[in-house]
Amino acid sequence: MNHQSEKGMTFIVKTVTKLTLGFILLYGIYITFNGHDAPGGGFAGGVIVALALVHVMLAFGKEASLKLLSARTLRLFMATAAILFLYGIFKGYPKAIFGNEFILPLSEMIIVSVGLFVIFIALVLVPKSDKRSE
Amino acid sequence: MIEINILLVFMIAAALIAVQVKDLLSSVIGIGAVGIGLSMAFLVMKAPDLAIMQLVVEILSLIILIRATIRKDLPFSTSGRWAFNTISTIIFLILFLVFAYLSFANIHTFGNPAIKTSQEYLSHVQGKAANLNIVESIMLRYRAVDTLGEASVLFAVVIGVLAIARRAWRRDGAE
Amino acid sequence: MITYFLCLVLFSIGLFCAVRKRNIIKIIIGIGIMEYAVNLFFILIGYRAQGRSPILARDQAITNIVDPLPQAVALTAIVIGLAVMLMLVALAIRIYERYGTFDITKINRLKE
Amino acid sequence: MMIPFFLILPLGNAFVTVLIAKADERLQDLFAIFTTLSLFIIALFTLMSVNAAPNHLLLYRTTGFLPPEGLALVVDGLSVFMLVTVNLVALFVAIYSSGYMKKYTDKWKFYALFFLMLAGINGVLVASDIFNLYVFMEIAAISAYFLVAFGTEADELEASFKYAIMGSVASCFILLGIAFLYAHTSTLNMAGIARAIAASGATRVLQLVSVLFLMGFGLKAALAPFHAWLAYAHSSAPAPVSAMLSGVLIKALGIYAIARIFFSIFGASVQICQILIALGVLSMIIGAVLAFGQTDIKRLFAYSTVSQIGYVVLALGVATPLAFLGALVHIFNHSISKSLLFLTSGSIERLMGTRQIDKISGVIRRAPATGYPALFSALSICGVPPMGGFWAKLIIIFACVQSGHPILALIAALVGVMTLAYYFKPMTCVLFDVGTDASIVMKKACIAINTAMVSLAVVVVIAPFILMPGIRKIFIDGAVAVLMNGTSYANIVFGAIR
Repeated sequence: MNHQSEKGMTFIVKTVTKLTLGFILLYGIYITFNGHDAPGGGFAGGVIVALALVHVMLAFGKEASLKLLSARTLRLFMATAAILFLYGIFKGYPKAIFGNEFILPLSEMIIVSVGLFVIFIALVLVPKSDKRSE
Repeated sequence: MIEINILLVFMIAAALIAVQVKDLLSSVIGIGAVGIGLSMAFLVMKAPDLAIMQLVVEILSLIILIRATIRKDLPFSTSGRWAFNTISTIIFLILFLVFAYLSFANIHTFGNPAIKTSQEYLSHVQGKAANLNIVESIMLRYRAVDTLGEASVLFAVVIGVLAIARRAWRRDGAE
Repeated sequence: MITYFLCLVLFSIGLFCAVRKRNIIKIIIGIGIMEYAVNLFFILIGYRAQGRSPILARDQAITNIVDPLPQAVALTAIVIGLAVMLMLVALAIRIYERYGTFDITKINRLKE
Repeated sequence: MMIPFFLILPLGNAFVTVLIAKADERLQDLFAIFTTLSLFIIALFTLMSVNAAPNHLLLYRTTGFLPPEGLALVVDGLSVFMLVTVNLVALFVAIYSSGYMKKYTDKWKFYALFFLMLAGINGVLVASDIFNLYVFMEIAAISAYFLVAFGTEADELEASFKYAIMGSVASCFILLGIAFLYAHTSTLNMAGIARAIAASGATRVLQLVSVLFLMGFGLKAALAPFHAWLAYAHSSAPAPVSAMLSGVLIKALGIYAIARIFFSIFGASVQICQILIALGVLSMIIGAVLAFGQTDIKRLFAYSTVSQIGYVVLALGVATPLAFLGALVHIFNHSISKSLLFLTSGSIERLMGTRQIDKISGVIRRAPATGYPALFSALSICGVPPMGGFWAKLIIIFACVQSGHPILALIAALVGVMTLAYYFKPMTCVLFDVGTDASIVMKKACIAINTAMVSLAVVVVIAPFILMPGIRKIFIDGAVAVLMNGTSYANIVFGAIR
């Protein structure tokens, strides 16, 4: 896994990934925002989006996906979403409580997807690539 | 409800395999089977939210666990007081199960819950054009602080994993 | 009753694994099984025979739903369980790099 | 209402710290100190308003819903006592870490985890719902596991892993107990549970849940049979983290939770009190015995924590107003003194490069800003007369005698003497020049570290003044009243809801 993930997988995998990525992301977002009427919600949608990101990373390699989403971007996304979440819970109520149906799932989805993606990078890829230098 | 008992027996069998098998990868596959059984049990117990959640969580933790175990193994060995410790643990567990079984007399029988607090949610929800998914509306409205805690736990894990994955922890030249 | 009991048997198996096994990964698996069992126990105590899932419909009144509160609680508990699992695996990976073993009895630099 | 700020400020600080991770470190330091300072001021204001409030209880309803279906944040006398203590210690630890954590890379990760832990502790103290308490406990615990491993050295990882395993098993017990409670009472609100239990009487399920909670929270509080992880975790962690863990974390997650659940919800029965007394005595003796012969100062301080926590639990088990007073004074005193001891041990390690007792000498001459705080805090914990620890132990011993347990009083006095004995060696190292002088090369002192230690030492020295009637009335008597009221907690909370 580690050798291929540095350069990315074969042409077929890359093409299929390009075709399916949009659908997986769309499904994750659908699950996120459909949570108030049907099973689903921010967390489940977030995990699906995270798996889509992991999918891209496995297909195209670590460098390509990190070029798309740099560590700085990931950090900014996660912190902003967390602050938004905090705001959504402790803002003035009850007049604004109904806006939470949009804010809370969205921010939870971002926290979960970015967070799990970061954990995946930290646990699965970095230790192996680091081992050579030690 | 015979389905849930069959599923539970399946989960117990899978858990025993996961605990007792020597090969670590098989053990991880075993806990994957337990997780899938749990997901199906949630579906049978009319909790579709949890079934979805359990499925995606299971996939993620399997990936991470397989990453941790791959090509690493450990021969089985027993130290001096292995038998004594195991037997005392089993005695403790049997005592725990007996006491738990006795205490079932004080809680409702399976399938007849006394839905007190949740009745309030129902009366709240049915009056208004609110969320149809009650579990989601509990998570996002009534018990939103729990959800905040949940997000914070995840946040802590992300920062913590980044923190312990650092290679150079001591600053050069400082001090 | 037997359903509750089976669920607690699952919990005990996890506890046994977490307490008695020497391999770090086995210990993590044991804690995972314990968490699964507790989550399932929450759902079992909220189940109503012939109940419906706690999702209402706009045009009809539904009365016999299962208890939604344990489901919300278990949802949070699953996420916390995932977080604990990730944390333990991250620590285990780093320990393997440092000690070169998963055997908890050999990881005892602190006792000396 | 100021209650939600106990969550908003630390959580917001953690999130914003991640946002400004690459900014100047001084900015992060200032931000951290500012946040903890404002938390402490808010805690003091809350103390005032709790005393002014009817029934001495404040209630904030989150997202606009009332219990039992919504979650409320509740602050009463006991909570606010703990809040002041926790945030006082956190303030000095934050000042200290701005200097001490310079030797580690990625300071922002430390601050983020530190404030998540603080948010978790504060959340445990203000939670009014038992599952909410569990969630906040997990935030604090998970951040603590990572903070112990922050240096990523082999022994830190090992200590963190063992701590994490024990903590996770304990959390599973607690969650199972919560599930049984919900099955029995059909509510998660603490006041609601208290009412339902009072209506149904003592039952088997209650005994099971009590055992599960005692094991779970006892593990978190490092009571005697479950103390093994504490010495590893508290001695391996970076010094400010040890101070936080030993000073406040085990008290908030362990002692406070035990007091709240067993006294306010279950209504402490005679058996529970006897079990608490037994656990307390066991912890006192085992901790003191194990502390003898330790050559690592941090390990010694960690075992001393086990022993001192035993005093608190013993006093809770005796369950008279005087005993509660002793327990609370001891909690406050031990929080500040033990935090200061761990902070000074970090400073000694930083200056002299060692933690071995026989290699340390003449701290008070070489580095007075480290030596005098170490001396005062050690004296306070040993119970040398004018210091706070003496009064706490004296009150506990008096309470034991008064309630007809002279043997317990004897044991408490004996363990007090043992405490003095095992602190004797580290104190001589601090006071006098012993051993090889030439081998020690002193490093340059740091202003932030010295400021934190000296000012916390001032607090330790003036700590006995909390027993003065005026201060005692606002600070401690409310907490004693909460513990004495027992299950009428439910009526007070329901009164505030209406």
